[in-house]
Amino acid sequence: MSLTEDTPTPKRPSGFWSYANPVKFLGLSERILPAFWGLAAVSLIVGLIWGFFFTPDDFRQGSTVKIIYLHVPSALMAINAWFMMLVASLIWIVRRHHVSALAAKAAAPVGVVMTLIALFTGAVWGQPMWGTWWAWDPRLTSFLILFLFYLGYIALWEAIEDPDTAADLTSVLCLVGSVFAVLSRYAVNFWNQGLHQGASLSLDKEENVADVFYIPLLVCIAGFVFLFLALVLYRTGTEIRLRRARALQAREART
Amino acid sequence: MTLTIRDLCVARGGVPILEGLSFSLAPGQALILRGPNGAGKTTLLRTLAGLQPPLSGQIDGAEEQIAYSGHSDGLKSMLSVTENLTFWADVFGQRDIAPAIAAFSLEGLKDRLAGTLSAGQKRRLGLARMLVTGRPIWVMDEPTVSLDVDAVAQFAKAVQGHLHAGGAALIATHIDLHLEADMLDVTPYRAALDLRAGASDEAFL
Amino acid sequence: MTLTIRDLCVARGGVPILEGLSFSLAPGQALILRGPNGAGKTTLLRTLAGLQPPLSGQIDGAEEQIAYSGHSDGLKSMLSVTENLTFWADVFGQRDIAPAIAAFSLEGLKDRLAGTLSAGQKRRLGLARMLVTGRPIWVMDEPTVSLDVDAVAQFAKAVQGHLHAGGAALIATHIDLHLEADMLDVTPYRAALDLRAGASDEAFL
Amino acid sequence: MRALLTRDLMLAFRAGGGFGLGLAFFLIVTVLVPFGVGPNSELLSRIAPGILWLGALLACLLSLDRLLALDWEDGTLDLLATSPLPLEAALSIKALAHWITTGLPLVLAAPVLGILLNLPTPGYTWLVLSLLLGTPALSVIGTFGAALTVGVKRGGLLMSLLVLPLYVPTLIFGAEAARRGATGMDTTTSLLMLAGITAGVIAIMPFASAAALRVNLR
Amino acid sequence: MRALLTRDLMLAFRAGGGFGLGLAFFLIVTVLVPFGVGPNSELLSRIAPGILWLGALLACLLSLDRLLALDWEDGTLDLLATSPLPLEAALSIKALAHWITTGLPLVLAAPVLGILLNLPTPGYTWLVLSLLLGTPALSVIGTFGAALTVGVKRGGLLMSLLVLPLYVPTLIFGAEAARRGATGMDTTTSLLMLAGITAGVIAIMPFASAAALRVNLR
Amino acid sequence: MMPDLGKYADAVLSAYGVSILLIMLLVIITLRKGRAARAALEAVETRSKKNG
Ligand code: HEM
Ligand SMILES: Nc1ncnc2c1ncn2[C@@H]1O[C@H](COP(=O)(O)OP(=O)(O)OP(=O)(O)O)[C@@H](O)[C@H]1O
Ligand SMILES: Nc1ncnc2c1ncn2[C@@H]1O[C@H](COP(=O)(O)OP(=O)(O)OP(=O)(O)O)[C@@H](O)[C@H]1O
Ligand SMILES: [Mg+2]
Ligand SMILES: [Mg+2]
Repeated sequence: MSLTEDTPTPKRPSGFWSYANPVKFLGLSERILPAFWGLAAVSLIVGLIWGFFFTPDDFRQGSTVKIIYLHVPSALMAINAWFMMLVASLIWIVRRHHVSALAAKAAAPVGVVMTLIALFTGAVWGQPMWGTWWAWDPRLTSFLILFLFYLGYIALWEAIEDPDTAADLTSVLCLVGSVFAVLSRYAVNFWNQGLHQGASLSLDKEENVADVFYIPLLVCIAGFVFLFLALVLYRTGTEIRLRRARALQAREART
Repeated sequence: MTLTIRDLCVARGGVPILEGLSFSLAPGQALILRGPNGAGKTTLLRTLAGLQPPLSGQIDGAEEQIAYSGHSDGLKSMLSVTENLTFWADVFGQRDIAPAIAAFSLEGLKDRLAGTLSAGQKRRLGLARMLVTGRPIWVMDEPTVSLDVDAVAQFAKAVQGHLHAGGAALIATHIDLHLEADMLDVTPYRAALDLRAGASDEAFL
Repeated sequence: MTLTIRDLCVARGGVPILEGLSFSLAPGQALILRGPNGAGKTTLLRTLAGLQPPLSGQIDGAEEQIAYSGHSDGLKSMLSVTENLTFWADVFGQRDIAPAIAAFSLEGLKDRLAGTLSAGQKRRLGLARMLVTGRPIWVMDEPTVSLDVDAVAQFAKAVQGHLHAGGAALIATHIDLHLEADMLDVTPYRAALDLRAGASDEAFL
Repeated sequence: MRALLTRDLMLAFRAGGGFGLGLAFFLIVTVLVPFGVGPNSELLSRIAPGILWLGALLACLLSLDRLLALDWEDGTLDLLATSPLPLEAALSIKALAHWITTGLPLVLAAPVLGILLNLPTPGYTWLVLSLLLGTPALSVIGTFGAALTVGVKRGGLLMSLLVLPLYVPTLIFGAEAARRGATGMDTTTSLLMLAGITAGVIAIMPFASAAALRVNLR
Repeated sequence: MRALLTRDLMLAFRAGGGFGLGLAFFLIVTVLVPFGVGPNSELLSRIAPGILWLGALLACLLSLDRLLALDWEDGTLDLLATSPLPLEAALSIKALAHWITTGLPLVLAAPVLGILLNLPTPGYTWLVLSLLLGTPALSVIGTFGAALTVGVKRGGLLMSLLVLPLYVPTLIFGAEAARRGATGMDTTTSLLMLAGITAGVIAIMPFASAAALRVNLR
Repeated sequence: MMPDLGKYADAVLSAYGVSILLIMLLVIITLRKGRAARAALEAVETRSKKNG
């Protein structure tokens, strides 16, 4: 990695924002990535094996409860990924840090895959539970809409060539899209009352699932969080390298 | 109102193209921009017109003063010549389009749809648009493309008239317009390769 | 193969524009079309290229012989310079694009997307396309639009080379190309207003 | 401002300007539905309000394509951006022109097409009312989509992809109102929500659209 | 010939080239239908085959827009028409490229979207089969529409208008096959008719398209 | 070893299978793209250093 050698250090902010410098960010991510990959692997393997092999069947749902170890973490991450993109977009709009825009770009495909997993596991779970793969329940429906927002966001990134223009436009889309996603959620609720589970992870003990399911679920959630962080960090690094190669090439082309 | 540019650096596609440009353009003055293909004339003119932000440097006296004409003319092929001109006059708060029609001898084409004009006739209409803006500073990118010799002379006369009336003009062109004007060759201002300040790619270099 | 035009009448939008044109273009010969804006040069060239039928008259020796270049260049902005040229070479059954690249000094721009080129660079690429067609007769409509002085010289050289190799060229232009070529001013051939024969409106007159 | 509105309307009415095409598309979609789902009239009348709303939405969407792209291609937008008119105002006017040439005709045509799909009698008023309240939102949101994708050549399909999810709340409340109206249920809440969305969107979206367009002009 | 096909596919896959957008549109139309007609799953499953066919047809239709218009605008068509490649062949290849980038993905995605609309289980095979037989006809007919309207600026909507009626027979037999399949009835006749239409159209349409294009280039 | 999944075996196994497959795909694609980017950057860097 020869990134650091030929780069002068002009006025750079210190503290948290200093990591908005791509080069410094690459250095940092290079250092902490192995830890994230490791944590993700360990907690995913432990959590999924624990959940799959060593938890009892639910008295009502039978062995299908095991799906919860994939379904809930992926659903959580799907929403949080969009939230992260929103924050990153805001940072780009306000402070114009390239890393932030690229992180948003890097997170979107991860978010889509998480959404897909949530949708798929949900559908597979729905078949035995509700007797149908798909129902137009508000939760499911708003998830589908979220999926569409992801698709549009990614398509817009892909369609625009100039990286800064693309960053600006996708950020605006992300902001507007978030407002409409919330709006859709309310609209959908009004439109159809649902079949889906209520919040079961709340701290309210009455509502909560039994501990036997709860603890491995937490481990799985941690695994998905670390996986998400590792993937996003790594992909952001990839985007930074591509941008740098592009910049160098453009410079070359002008000689 | 004088247009003053100080130490300007402009970029396209995130790459700095021209740097260290400083000049000023006083009322009554015309400035011809020269430079080989790809030198960055278009990029500079678009920046001055406010269509893209400069990388660094200052532009004073441009706000609401500039009428811009680019590679394309902004004509609607389904509107007639008069309708096209009237629209732009209205947008810029002007009324009278007759002088513009006369200046580029469009009288005979007045009621023709813009889409049926030949390349040079279209261009003449595009240039006539500058006259109905009422703006003092004309910024024009290769205005004489497709024009024949007579039309080029007409154009030179229109510019001259604009200058006499206290206007100013900044024109990028490859041909000789036979105008009394200062010349600015942008070639020497080509951005140095290691220039970093402010470029959007800079952070990655 | 000589291109021979006899008593040609061309029309646009149903209106006859030029009539009574006769000329021929032998291998090794270049012919420059002149005429003020709106004279009908574009209409004539498109007719010769087979893009529109003539109203009357004969065109011999044009079939599959003509490479046409019009006001727009047929470039894809999302393909690189090489990819654009390779595509046209393939379509015309040619292989080697290197001479075309060299003739218009596009080496440095080879891998750039065509969309990011400046106006003049795009035009150079459009002209390079003529070299990969392998066709003997070049029919070009204002080829030097947006080109700087060097590029115009390059273009003249390319045409000269083409002529020496037994090709022919028919070029409409408003500027002086410094080519040894015959000149044809189309102004005298302007269709008389009462000309009727063959126009698509004729039946109603 | 007036100049821009009259020009846009004039262009729409000229040959090839696209006035009435949205309408025709609406008609054709409505006509194709029975070919798709079969000619069962009880079934058709049940899905009629929803299909009519969907058809109107799609017709609106398709005509967005020419809202800005034409002006972009011939350089008009560059020139407008350097004119004294604020871009927000210009875009609002363009949205208004779009609504007049597309949305309004759809509203007026909907009852006629309702007959083709056996829309139940009480449904007509509510269908028209909900479309009248909802279509302006479709135009304004669509302008945003057009501003986002104006730099992309033939961005039509991309724009549809971006705009359709944004249309969801409007569609839900609009179609709900029409459906409830057709079955004789209370429509107040859905109509209020619909009006709220339209008002909010008209107030705020032009700023987002102008921001996106400025970026694209850069 | 190969050069044209690879170029078209390459362009489709490049950024902004529009690959996958037809698919996305298909998805979105399918998703919007329940918002329009309501979440009743029994109702949805009855209209599912028809809606899916309609959605595929519309997605196909929308992507036709870029089939020729882009090449027209930048002058490629002028140059292609003066090249050694016969226009008929060029247009057939363009239709093929369109089918590969649009029709085929639609066929593959249809079963997944069937789930969203509760398509009855026996319906899946027949839906896919009928789409596989029918979509090539859609591309070829669409090419004709594109050739007819290529001179019209933003002819997208006009083209839809011209093409939709031409799509009716394909839609009728295709949706009929899918519907009969879903309800367990015999599908042979409709599938045969569909195949007949496709074969006929592939054989004849390119000549009509080339003729139309020649007129437009004039 | 294998837990008895009863009549829901299909559902549970396919959920696990597809999810793990999707995650693997995502990780693999991410890593491959990352490698390619690294290589491309390295190539450009060495070239630009050579040319000064
Ligand atoms: C395609 C179908 C489905 C989708 C898209 C889906 C989506 C979601 C979403 C978005 C969440 C919320 C995560 C959060 O915000 O915390 C969630 C949680 C959950 N889902 Fe599903 N779901 C589906 C089907 C099912 C089925 C069939 C079941 C079981 C019968 C189920 C059981 C649960 C449970 C137990 C939770 C945890 C609730 C909580 O802690 O908030 N889901 N699902
Ligand atoms: N539909 C139409 N109806 C009437 N006249 C038309 C129509 N279309 C074009 N013309 C006229 O035909 C003439 C020939 O146009 P053409 O484009 O051939 O001119 P040209 O010699 O190429 O001019 P330029 O040098 O400006 O490119 C022009 O005067 C034009 O105004
Ligand atoms: N996205 C991009 N990446 C790198 N370079 C670019 C990009 N876009 C444009 N350029 C380059 O920027 C330079 C300036 O272009 P510009 O259009 O300003 O030139 P110009 O002086 O107007 O030339 P012409 O006389 O040919 O019109 C050109 O060399 C062009 O190749
Ligand atoms: Mg230029
Ligand atoms: Mg011409």
